[in-house]
Amino acid sequence: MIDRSEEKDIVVEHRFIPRDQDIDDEIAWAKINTDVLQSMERPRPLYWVIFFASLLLFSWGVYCEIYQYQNGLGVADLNNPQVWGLYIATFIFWIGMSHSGTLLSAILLIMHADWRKPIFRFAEAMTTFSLMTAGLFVLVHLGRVWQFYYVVAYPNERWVWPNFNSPLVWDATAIGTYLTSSVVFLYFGMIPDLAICRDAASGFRKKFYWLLSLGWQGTDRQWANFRVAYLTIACFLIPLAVSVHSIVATDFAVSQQPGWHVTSFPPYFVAGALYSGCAAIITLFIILRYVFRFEAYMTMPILDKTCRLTFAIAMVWTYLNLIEYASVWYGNDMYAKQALIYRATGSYAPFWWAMNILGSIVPFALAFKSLRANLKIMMVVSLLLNLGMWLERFMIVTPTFAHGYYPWTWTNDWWPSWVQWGIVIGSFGWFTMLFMLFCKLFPTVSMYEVKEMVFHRKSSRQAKK
Amino acid sequence: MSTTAHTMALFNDFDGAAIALEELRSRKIPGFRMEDVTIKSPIEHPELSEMLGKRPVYVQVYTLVGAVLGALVGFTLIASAQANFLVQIRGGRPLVPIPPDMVITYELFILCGVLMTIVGCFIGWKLSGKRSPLYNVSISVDKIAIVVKADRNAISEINNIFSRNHSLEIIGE
Amino acid sequence: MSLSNLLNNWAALRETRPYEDQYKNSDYKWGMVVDLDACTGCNACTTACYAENNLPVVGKETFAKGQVMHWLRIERYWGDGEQLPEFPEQGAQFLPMMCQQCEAAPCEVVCPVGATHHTPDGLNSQVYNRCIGSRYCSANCPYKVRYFNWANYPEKAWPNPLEMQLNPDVTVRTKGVMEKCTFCVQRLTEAKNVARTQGRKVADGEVTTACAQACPASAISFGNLADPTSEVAKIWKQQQVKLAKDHQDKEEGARGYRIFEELRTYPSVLYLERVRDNEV
Amino acid sequence: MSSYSNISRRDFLRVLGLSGAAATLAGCGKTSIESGQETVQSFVQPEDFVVPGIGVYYASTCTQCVSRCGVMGRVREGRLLKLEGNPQSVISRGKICALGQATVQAQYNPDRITSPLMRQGGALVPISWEKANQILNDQLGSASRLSGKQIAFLTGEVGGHQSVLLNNFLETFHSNHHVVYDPLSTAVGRSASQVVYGVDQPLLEIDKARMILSFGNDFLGVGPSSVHMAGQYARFRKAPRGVLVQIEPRMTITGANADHWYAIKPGTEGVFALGVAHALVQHSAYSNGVPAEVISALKAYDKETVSAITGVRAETIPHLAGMLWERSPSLVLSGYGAESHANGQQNAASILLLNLILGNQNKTLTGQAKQPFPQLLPSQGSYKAFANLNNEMSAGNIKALLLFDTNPVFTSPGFMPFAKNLSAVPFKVAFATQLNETSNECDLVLPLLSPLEDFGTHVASYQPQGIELGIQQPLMTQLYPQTRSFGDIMLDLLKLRGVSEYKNFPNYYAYIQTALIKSKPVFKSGLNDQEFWEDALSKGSLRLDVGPSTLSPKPNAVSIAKPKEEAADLILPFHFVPSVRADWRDGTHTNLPWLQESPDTLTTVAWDSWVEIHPSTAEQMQIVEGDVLEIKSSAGSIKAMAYLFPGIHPDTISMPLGQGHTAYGRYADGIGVNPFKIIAPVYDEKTGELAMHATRVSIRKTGERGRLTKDEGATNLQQGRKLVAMVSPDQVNLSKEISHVVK
Repeated sequence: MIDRSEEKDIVVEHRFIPRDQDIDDEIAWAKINTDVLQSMERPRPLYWVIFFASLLLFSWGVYCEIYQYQNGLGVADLNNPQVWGLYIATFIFWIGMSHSGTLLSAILLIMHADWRKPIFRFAEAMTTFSLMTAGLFVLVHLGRVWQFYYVVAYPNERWVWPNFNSPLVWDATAIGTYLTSSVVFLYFGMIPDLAICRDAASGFRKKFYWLLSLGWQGTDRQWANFRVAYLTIACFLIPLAVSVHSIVATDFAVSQQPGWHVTSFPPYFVAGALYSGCAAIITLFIILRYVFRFEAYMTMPILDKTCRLTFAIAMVWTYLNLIEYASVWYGNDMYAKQALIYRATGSYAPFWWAMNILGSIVPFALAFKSLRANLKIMMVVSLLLNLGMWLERFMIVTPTFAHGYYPWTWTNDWWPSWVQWGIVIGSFGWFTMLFMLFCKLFPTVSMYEVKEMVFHRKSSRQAKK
Repeated sequence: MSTTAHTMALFNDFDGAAIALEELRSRKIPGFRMEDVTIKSPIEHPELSEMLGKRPVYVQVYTLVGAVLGALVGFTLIASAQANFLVQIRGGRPLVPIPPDMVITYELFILCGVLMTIVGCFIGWKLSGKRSPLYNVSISVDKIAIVVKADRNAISEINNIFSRNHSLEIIGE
Repeated sequence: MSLSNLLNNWAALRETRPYEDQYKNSDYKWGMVVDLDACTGCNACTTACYAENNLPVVGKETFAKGQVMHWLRIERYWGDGEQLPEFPEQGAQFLPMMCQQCEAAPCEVVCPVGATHHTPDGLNSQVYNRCIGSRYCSANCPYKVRYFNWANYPEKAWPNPLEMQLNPDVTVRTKGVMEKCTFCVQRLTEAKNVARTQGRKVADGEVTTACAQACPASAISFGNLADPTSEVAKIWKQQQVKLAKDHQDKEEGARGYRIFEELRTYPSVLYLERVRDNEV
Repeated sequence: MSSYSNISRRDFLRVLGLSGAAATLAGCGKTSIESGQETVQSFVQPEDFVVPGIGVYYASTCTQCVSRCGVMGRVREGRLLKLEGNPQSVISRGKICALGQATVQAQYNPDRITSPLMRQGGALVPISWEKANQILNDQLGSASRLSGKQIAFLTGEVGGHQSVLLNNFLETFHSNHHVVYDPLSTAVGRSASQVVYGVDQPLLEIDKARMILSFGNDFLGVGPSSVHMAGQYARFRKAPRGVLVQIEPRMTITGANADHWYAIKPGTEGVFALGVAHALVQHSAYSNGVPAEVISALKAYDKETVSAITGVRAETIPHLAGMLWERSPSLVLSGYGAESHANGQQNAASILLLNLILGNQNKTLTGQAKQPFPQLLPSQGSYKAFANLNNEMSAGNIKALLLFDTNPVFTSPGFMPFAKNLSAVPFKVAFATQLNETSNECDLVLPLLSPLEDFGTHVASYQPQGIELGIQQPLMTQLYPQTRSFGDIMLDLLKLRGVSEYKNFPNYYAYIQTALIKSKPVFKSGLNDQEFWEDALSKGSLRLDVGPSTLSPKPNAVSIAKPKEEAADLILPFHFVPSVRADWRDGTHTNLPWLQESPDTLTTVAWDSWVEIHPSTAEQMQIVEGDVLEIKSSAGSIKAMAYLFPGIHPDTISMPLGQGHTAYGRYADGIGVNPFKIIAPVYDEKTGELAMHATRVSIRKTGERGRLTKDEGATNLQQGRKLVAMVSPDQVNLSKEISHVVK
């Protein structure tokens, strides 16, 4: 859909940048604007391939959901005791995915690690959209989805309220809060850039950006308030993110099921969340870098840092994972122990071993500089890591149900139906679709922050001289 | 017609703007007050804004109020809702259980905190207030602007100062 | 006014259950005794349950998927260990398993909408209209005795004129809600109403569940634990099992026990151990 | 029993089916049809005593099996909702089995026939009753020339006034050709107990026994009165607790409840019994009273020989003998399993001999009360009579065949060409509530009321306590106007035959009402006729409290042959033991959804047929659950999925009877396979009955594998949980316990 003539006037200049340098600080502010704005105008053809592919997957998911809605959850081949299947597993997966954005953005912001600046915007977008996807699964898994609003504490004449004891209600609150806050955070941090878009755009898009940029003129008062507010929200987001996934963890840790009733679940979940999130960031980093020609901003040194961060988190997760096994093993609770042994040796053992290998062994690839420098390898590795993380969630849900307290309902050969797979695949389509739309509509690289980055680095370099 | 007028000068970099500001402050021009100076810049530059004197930010206050209220109101609402729900024992737990309510209270604490922060910031921006017409798209690219509000008769002198400090462009009303 | 209510009844709102003599002053606390020594595994109780509670017949395919709806199932075990004996020389071990109506029910805590909760007469009730089908209760039930409507069963289960058999006192459940054994609550309610109109309490043996009524070996007995003179109350007492205890200190010779007592669910169903002569 | 010789048709009392104690009656009572029909509600104008929203209970009698339990139906707004046991019946004692409860689904079955059907061009088409009656008149009316053996009535074990009318109808053709076919007939057992005790079916006082030694007797499952016996069993288990030992090749429900269960080679039960007898008569306490020749004959049955033949450990024999010694009175039972072999009667007799040696007669084993209504007793089925009929048919001697309450095309063994012979019969009438494999082949199908819409009288062949004459009354108005009572149709047929005595009876209801009121003196009732009748209706039964009669056994009637080991069969290495599910029986009830959906309690399989095979055998043959096996006998072969079942002798495989229907409605068709079709032609030497458990088969893995529809999960063990705890009697104090068993 893009013809060659247009291709020509996009030039990605290749000049020498010291390897240790996150970004070329000689880059002109004007160029930053043009590069980023152009990315919204004309991405590479691959963009459209990805977009329509994801649209296709999404529509397949929608079909499956409609089918399930009509015929009841039976078509998902769920049963007693396999009541949740892939839905809840994938729900946790997406919730986990959503944590990295906050991590990169908020924590690194507070730590003044400015290499975050070129990449935090899409990370935050990822947070928002994966949360939306996770929300879908809450609905999809309901038997009477048309009655979902019963979970909301809305005033009603009969004084009927949700059951605030239920972790699911905690979930609803936490996810609601997290979604709101991260949307606010994403949008708020984007206002100065929206002003840039406004100034550059014309026609109805100008109106659109004019509305969103809330009359931003970059005055000193605006900047001052902006800085404080942004920092404050960041401070809120960190504990919030932690709370969200520990609450999701309580869905399981609070229940009676052997294999779920584990004290170390909340930290374990949080670590897993950050882990899968970072892996996803690497994936998207590589994709965006190519699709939007961001070689000058999403540079290898930044990728390198991200990978190192991921490796660190992977090790934390591995540790907590082992701790969980150990505590179950030495806890000497017969039921939990049986469940653990079943996971390692039972009919789902292959997935269990795959999960451990992908989650704890494969990340060592991130420990080698040479490998970190290779985009293709990093792409594969990051995808593998996320596969591992998805398997982790699968292991948490399915084998536990298969081997609970009650032997009569033990099941060895349970397997989800095509409907479940369809909806899971559809969710990936939905996520990618939203994300790609976002990239087209909004600046994926934060222009003003990159300007700051360049500015400060340059001045500090001159100061050194 | 009003006695005051606005003028805006564009500068290439912060240093130029800084010198100009310095001169504005040193030269005691009648009908001109430093408080009326506004800087418009593509990125934030704290040092520069300091030259304009203290301009306090009240966002944190809103945050504090929001967070505290969120927590208190949150807990009260939940607890009284539970107390009012047709008395239903669940799993032998108390009708008003503390730990679960704490979880939700915590979330509301954060939610209201965040929202009030935004509100505070918007108020700080005097949102929906009139924006000054003196603006140039190049500000969002790489130029720094100094906007001054002063008596009409002071304007010409101020403009001189700007031009002397080789500002790229001076825009009046 | 909510706030005042909260403050005035704080103590009551903080009460934790179960506790000793919890039902001392209440009229009813329904309980059950299943004598596994008498149970012959004849399926009469399960069929009675189907007839009384409008349980749908799901058919072969759905049954194969594990989506069968028997509120009361007869389990058959060949041994208590992890090894199958060459011959089951002491016969099979049958276990009629239905909702245990736990006093501290794991299912009640986790339901997001409060569709399942505890009634004053000690039943674990399920409000179909309120249920949104999150199935968390089933996930958290150690006995796995909650059954979910995986499809719109009524559509196929009762082709005309079979639907004429449906018990008008019991709802026919729709797609997407959770259901389970109710101790035949419709019978209990009717009996209580009759008794109330006559200004008395329900007498022992006046009302019983469908399974208990059918059981040819009278292995199941049902009654009011709050009434110390009732048969079940006597059996519980004689078997030295206390409702509010998670560990029973009983002397030699009593064979009453509750399943998964250590999980502190405090079930209302008392099982009597199966007696088998080893010296044979 | 079906013979009905030298009846003088002018004997009015006989017409009413009253004889014996009731034979000396006179006078005539007025009949009030209305009064009887008040027990039926209509939707339109509920009777005064019908309170909408309140369930009303009416007593009746269950007709699902031969037990004839008293039941109550819960009726609301004219709809029958549920059946419960009738506490006023000593047979059911207020209890009811799964099969009984499922009668409701026979009543509301969507596959019931709602009008007469006639064969036209191969297919059955609905016709009016006028047409049907005309056909009947043409074929069986007074003009009909049929006589004697040319007409035959093939039924199940019908009893009460139905059989009276039926036989009186045949009588009008000078025929007594009423053939009763019960594929699971207990004829062998009856004959054996005739030999030993001189009675068909002695009374079992299970609760009085301190030890029961049962050779494949499934009294908790398909016993003569299983609901009653389950109650007795419960009392038997209370202090002083009795011990149940079950010896059988394939575990029955009863075996599953035994204190000890022994797997034995099929057909060698008698040998084992004689082994025990041999061990017992060593002691003088038991030897006296036993004829010398018996004792000498027993000598051959030393425990080693017996163990070699039966495959049960030798030391078991003295051990059991010792226990029987200690725990007196005991009760030794022979069961269907032991009796269904070439040496069936021999087996049964040898087993019953143990009772004589142990002196159990008139303690735990007594005779039934004297029966004042012998004519109302259900006529007992026998395979031999059925086989003779089949021969007559193939010889073309049968011109008209009437079928009621039986499905021979489905239940006849595969080697017997019954279906073919049936199609050759010129006129075939089926009385049925629902089409089945047999009625499908008939020329005329007459739609019957369901048992819950009909009147009837029943005298169970097994009377656990005194005499109970069960009264069956409609529990609701008939669903389909075109359906009719079997009794009514028989009356019409008798009128067609121009039998004058029946003119006074407008319908079957009036007939049995008169008959029962006439029998009033037998029950020594002080009520007037009307009260007596309504009292009977409301109670659901007429009771006569007479004690059991004493048994006078004849020990020397038992002939004891030399023990011989049967040769191994290399081509057909396995014994084939078809199992009978208490709620399916011979397959008459597999059309009821509840019974299909309720898993078999021993295997937990539902909606299917399966092959039970011992895990060790399966291991040798590398068979796993779900493997489709081909079971091949000399008579045919069938395919079904394997289920590894520890409760079976390793040389034996078993399949449930009742599945494999092809024309029995939506719930039965296409489910499983029909093992009747591979039963080999082996007969009991003494009685000539078909030996159902004597078939030898081979197994072949077809290579296909499926997934059994079953309730149990990945394990059938408790995995260390305390679910069903087992204790030995010395660990518990039963005497202190509060027992709540209904007495």
